[in-house]
Amino acid sequence: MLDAAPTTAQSEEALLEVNNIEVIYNHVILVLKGVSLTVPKGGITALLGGNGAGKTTTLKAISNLLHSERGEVTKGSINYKGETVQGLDPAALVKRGVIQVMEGRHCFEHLTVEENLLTGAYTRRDGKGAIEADLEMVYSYFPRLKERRRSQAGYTSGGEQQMTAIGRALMSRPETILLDEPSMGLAPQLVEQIFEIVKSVNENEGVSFLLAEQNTNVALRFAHYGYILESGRVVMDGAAKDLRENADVKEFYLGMSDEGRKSFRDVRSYRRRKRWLA
Amino acid sequence: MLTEIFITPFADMVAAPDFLMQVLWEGLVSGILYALIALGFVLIFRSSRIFNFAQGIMVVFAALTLVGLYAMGVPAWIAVGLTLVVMFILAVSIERIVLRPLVGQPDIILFMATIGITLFLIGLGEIIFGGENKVMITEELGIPTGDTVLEPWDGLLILQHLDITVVVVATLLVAALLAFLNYTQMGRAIRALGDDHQAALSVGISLQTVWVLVWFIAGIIALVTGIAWGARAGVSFALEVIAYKALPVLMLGGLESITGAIIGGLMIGILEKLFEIYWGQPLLGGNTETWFAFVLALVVLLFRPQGLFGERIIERV
Amino acid sequence: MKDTDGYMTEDGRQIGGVLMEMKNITLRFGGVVAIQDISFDVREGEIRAIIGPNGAGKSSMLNVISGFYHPQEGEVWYKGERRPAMKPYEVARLGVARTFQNIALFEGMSVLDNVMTGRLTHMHAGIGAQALWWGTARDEEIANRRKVEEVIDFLEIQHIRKTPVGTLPYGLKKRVELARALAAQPSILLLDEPMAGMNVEEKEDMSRFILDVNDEFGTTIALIEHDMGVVMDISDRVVVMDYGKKIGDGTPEEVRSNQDVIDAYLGVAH
Amino acid sequence: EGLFTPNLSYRTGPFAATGIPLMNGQADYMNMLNARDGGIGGVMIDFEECETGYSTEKGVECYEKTKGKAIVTQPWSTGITLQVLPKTNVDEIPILAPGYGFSPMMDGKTFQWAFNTPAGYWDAADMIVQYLEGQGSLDGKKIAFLHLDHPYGKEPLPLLERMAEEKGFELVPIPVGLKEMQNQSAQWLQIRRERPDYVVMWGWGAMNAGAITEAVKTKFPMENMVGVWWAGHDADLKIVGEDGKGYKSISWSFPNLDAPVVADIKTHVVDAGNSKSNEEEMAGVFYNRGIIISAILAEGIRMAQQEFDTGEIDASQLRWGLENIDMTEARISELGLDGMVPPFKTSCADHTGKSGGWMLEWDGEKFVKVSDHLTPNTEAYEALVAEKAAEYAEANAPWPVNDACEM
Amino acid sequence: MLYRTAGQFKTTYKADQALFPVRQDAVLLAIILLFAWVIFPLTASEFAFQTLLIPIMIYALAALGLNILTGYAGQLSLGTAAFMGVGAYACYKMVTLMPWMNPILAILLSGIFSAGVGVAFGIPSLRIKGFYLAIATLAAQFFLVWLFEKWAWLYNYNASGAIQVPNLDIFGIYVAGPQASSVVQYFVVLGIVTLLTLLCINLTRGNLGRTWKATRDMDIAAELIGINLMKSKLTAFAVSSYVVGVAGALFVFMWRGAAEPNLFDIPLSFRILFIAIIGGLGSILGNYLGAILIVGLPVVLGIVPEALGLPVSSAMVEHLNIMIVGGLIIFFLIIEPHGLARLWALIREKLILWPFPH
Ligand SMILES: Nc1ncnc2c1ncn2[C@@H]1O[C@H](COP(=O)(O)OP(=O)(O)OP(=O)(O)O)[C@@H](O)[C@H]1O
Ligand SMILES: Nc1ncnc2c1ncn2[C@@H]1O[C@H](COP(=O)(O)OP(=O)(O)OP(=O)(O)O)[C@@H](O)[C@H]1O
Ligand SMILES: [Mg+2]
Ligand SMILES: [Mg+2]
Repeated sequence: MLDAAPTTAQSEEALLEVNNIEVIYNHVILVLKGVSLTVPKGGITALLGGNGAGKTTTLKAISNLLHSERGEVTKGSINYKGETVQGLDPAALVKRGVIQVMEGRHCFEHLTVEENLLTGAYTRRDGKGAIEADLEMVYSYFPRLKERRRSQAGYTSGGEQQMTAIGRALMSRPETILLDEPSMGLAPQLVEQIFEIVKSVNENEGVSFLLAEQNTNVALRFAHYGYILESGRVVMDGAAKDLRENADVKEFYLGMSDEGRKSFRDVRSYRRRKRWLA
Repeated sequence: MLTEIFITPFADMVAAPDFLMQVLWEGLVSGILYALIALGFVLIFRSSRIFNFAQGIMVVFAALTLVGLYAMGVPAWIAVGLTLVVMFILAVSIERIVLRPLVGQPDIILFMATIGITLFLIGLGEIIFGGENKVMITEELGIPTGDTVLEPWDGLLILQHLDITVVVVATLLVAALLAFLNYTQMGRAIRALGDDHQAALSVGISLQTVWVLVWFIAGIIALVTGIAWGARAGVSFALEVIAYKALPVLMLGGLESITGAIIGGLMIGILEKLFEIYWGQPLLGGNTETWFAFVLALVVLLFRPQGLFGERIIERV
Repeated sequence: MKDTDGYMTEDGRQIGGVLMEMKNITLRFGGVVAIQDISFDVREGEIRAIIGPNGAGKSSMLNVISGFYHPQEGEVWYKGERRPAMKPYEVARLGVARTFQNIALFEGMSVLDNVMTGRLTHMHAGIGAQALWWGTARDEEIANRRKVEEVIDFLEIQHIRKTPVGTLPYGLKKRVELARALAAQPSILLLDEPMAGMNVEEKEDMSRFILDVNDEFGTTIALIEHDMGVVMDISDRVVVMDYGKKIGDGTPEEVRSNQDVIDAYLGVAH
Repeated sequence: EGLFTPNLSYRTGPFAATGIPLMNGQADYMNMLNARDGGIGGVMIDFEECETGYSTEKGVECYEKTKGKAIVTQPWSTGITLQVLPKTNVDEIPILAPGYGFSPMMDGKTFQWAFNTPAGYWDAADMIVQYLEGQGSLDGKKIAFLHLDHPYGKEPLPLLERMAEEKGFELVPIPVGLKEMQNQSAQWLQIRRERPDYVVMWGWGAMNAGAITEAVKTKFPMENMVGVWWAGHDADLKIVGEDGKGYKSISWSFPNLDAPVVADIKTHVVDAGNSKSNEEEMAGVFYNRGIIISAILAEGIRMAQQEFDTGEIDASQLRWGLENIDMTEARISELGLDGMVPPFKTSCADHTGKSGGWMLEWDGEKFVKVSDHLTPNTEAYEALVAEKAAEYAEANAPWPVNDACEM
Repeated sequence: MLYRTAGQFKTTYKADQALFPVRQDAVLLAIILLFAWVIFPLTASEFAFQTLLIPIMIYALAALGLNILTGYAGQLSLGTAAFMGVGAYACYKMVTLMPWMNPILAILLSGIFSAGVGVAFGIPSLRIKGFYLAIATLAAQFFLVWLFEKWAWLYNYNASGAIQVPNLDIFGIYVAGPQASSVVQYFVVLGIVTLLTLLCINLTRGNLGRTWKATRDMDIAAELIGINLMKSKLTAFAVSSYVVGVAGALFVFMWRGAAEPNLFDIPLSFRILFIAIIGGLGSILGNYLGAILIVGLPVVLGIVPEALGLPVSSAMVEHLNIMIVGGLIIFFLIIEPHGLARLWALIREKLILWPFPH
């Protein structure tokens, strides 16, 4: 494994700790086989890996959303600020400052964009004024949402829905956001834009992020630290810039060989083995 | 034949306007009562996409509890309070025992579960309260009885005070519900939950709290409905069949619309009564009320598959 | 490029004449104009990409092609004839197959059954024969099963043949969807973001399949994709849409250097 | 061991309200006999209930379940009666359906195994019309026939139609669907529009309370409303109380709280804590009718025991017993049933017994007798009975009839 | 070891498509058929025929019909009982108008009438979906029951408004009506039910079955890959109503002996829906398991207190019965929302692996 050298923006303090968890769906399907990771305060931590590696499952295990999918954590522990948060209901976790933005956007279709944002403030008890102010803050990050505030979310485009979902999470004034595949299905420009916003929210508001991504390229550009997940196990972790330089990561996750980027036309063999699994 | 269908009924209406007024009024009142049952459905459907078949039996159960408590010597208004407590316990138990383990299952499974609840409550209710027809404690609750007789066009129009009360109460209830759903944080949460409960969970909306609340409100509506129906026809399990009438109301109005429930209720109440009196009885041997509402709703759905006020089905690939 | 008999690609494939042509298509939803007066063509044997920002109307265009949306204005020409207004299933029977942006598999069925549904348009046994499992029904079932197995082999999903698709991971689902479309032996294959949500390795696999389909069966392909790497590498010609309008059309190189496209979509030159 | 006389009761469902007092009366009487006399002829009665909820399907199930040992079946709904009628003919078990069932059952020759003792629906219809005629000629009058839309409600229609023709009144049948029982506003609007002189009601279960409350609401003159005996339940009228004054119901039974049998039930059953009834219910018409029904069955058993000289009679012996009941005034008072039922006598040809009945009226608190003993004019519809019975036998061919029985 | 599949390789697609690819399943089926055709008829009592064997099969058949529509084609219907009614009344009219007709033929033909009515009421399903459609099927439910009540021609103008099954014979053996013996009726029911089940199995595993399932799982996608939704839904309505209609005719002619209109009212529809759902939507076997549970349970519950000598009144038994059925429905939905058939499949899977873990 590579050295986990902390980068500048991170402090030492671990906000969220996942220790060796195992997740089983439907009492039979073992999906996570011992995953451990740490999200430091004020950092952007990326969780990378292929399809079905278990990224979403890890995030849901943290936010306790597994239950409604007939999944459960059978081993290991999850601590937030030193306290165990396993078995809390998702609402309690939101109150403690951890909120998840789910994969595939999941907006409330029949609510307007603004109503969607307001539901994010559901657990807050600090008064209308503060909520209004945060609404304005979200609009300042996502000016496009302000234009579409009265439209039903079901009819907005994919990018707008993604912005709504992130904005909604911000409305809860979180300390930590678990962000699942923000780039999926978005145009390159928008991906860039969304990551920029993540970065500035991280810097300006001090929100920590745990980011599950397929798009390794962008993720590693914006994250401070990364974990790579393969079929339910962490196979590699390290500072983002180290991972970017790692040969295996380059080949399998960034699509680059020694001669630079390969063309998709030239890939001839599909069945390759990853070196670390051999 | 054609004249009997297209001319005679209208001629009859014009010939006896007071009778027509009476028919319309009766239709209006039953429509409101249907709408009250439908309201309970709508609320639960909105918050969970559960098609709560048990709403009908909840009406009976609430009314029986009220009357049963009174019969045990509890003063009327305290009995109302205690009935509300019972409805709350019912809501909590349903959430805890039935809904929570079934969260995330397909709609039809939850629908089935509510039929299970219905059977359970029928059995339980009969064991506790027995099957006899009981008298609603109308006067004890201070609900006006008696009637006002008007004589428009030298005819006769009888307005039951009870019915007037029902109309007023139902209107207030609907207004309150609309305000609650559209302008409060909790109302928004209820609507959000209906759209996507995973996402609702993720923003910290507690399914348990909202569901208990919603089923409890549905229980309150059931009690109001039970008092209203009970005062008209006595309280017994036979009331349960009336709950079927709420279904076409829902279809016509749209499953998730409060406005739809009330307007659908009124339309169905009035139209089915008009049809029965002026067409059904003279031409079809009567009793068309069993199906007219369903067929009417079906025809409307052919043109608007989500009902008059239902949410448009967002179909995209 | 504008000749009627096709052209030769860089890697030496011969592209044929026009297979499908969209003429001045306009599509509105209430006040929203999803597609505004767009025309383009797809040639036989070609891999044609459609790109553009989110909400540009790309999926809507695919839906117009497959008959799910009916444009208010414009014509669709297919195999040299103007296509009359049709139901989507009739379009499918003309040899148009597709995959979907949000996977649309039949979750309650096995992989094999899902792919077999792709053969529906090739099966004709009557209900009586099917009920008795006799004669044509039985022969047909076996003949089509053979075809389906070829596709399954080709896409390397033999091992999950009998698995219910609901439990498959995302990447495999995408492949099963492709298998279902291929089983129909379409003359044109429409792919809506086939590589969304995949990592590089999986994208490489998928690219390979697309190129092989095109190569081995000569299937014409129209695809929507946000990954510029993929688009630039595997497509022959690219249409660029932006909020319902067409802002570019040409070879990847032409599109890449088009300033409008850079402004509206790419952000930076790739 | 004992005499197994199961009862297909219904204490649940929409008809429970009217069923319960009847079932209680029946059960209490049999319990009284067991306690007081040690059963009948020294053999204990096994009076088991099988719950049907008035559902025909459940009824058939109960019949099948009990028919092995039972010496009689008491189906307790017209629907169930119709269903088991052909089966009993094969299984050879008598049906006892006092005051209900299929009207042509009175023809004992065709329906060897079925008894609607002591009076059938057509008797009821005939007596009601007789009574109304007593109030003035029916010629040119209009009678609304408000009935349950169910085999039970339709039973008297053929006879009423015939009488309408003969007597010159107009009959307006108004059906009430099972689902409208509690919501009869359309029916009562129709009544208001038709302005009938009388409303004859053939209601049951929740329909009765619904009709009576609607009648009060629409201000229909109560004294012009007459119900069949199943539409004369005290609890239904208590809902409207004073407002129901004048409502009438024909009946072949009447509560006599001073009758010795009532005292015996009190000592042997109620005081022993074996009754499910309560004081209010026990004063009502239905509870007391339950007593009579059991008394009729007991009498049939007694007749059979005497004839065949055995305590443990079987089903076909009981049939003989039921065909040879002779309830004279003397016998009635011997049984302690004074004033509770008119005298009647069955025979192999006459399975009804022509008890006739009394017209009862609600005085605001209870039912009182307002007529002398009325007797049905059976000759008038004997032909109709024969016709319908023959029709039934033909439709169910082969249908064995009792040739030994002379009319 | 019981379910050892190792060594059973399929070398042709034909063999792979055989009805029972696993040999043990075929053996199990043979045992069941042996019981159904030989052992039960020899040993069952009259009570067992009338309250268990015959109704279980008829209910299972009705549930099978509903399952085709709801479980396979995804169209929720709450009007099953009314279509049973159509079958029953059609059969009644046929045998009374044409008394020479073979009663078994009449029963099989009566399904055609309900199929026709089913298609007519299925037409709205092209536009109406989900619960809206479910409520729309109630229109059929209530309208048809009303019609059975009002259209006197249907019940040959009987005063009571009920239909009564006449004595019907084939070659001198009574198969319907009061004179028919239970064993004969049992064999008729068994024969028809076996036949229709076999046909339905074939339909659901073939092309039509896939069309239905595709329509159920995602109708938009189904249409886009070339499925004519109208045809798919209407054939489902037709086949389903046919089976349900035959079940209705059997219900009245082979079991009940008589019927009044409200027999076909909504409680019966729900009963059949329970069977289909508790048994397992989209499963053929499930209908039988569901019917055994829903029909058998009340019978057992009715016997238990008596057998134990508990002093429970019959009304109390009935109340408890309703409560328990309601509770069990919820219980089964919670432990296995996909029904008893899935539960059996899980057990079977475990048996295949047994005695090895995983
Ligand atoms: N509800 C569920 N029931 C059963 N299996 C599931 C369920 N959800 C996910 N899985 C399985 O768990 C594995 C991990 O899934 P997960 O969604 O966590 O992967 P992921 O890394 O997020 O992949 P992707 O990039 O495709 O989103 C997959 O094989 C998937 O099939
Ligand atoms: N059925 C519909 N009803 C109303 N509006 C629609 C409908 N389908 C699409 N739209 C609107 O049309 C526009 C184009 O949508 P479309 O799905 O074609 O975009 P796209 O280019 O595929 O975007 P993406 O890359 O996010 O998939 C959007 O504004 C969308 O909201
Ligand atoms: Mg994921
Ligand atoms: Mg798209």
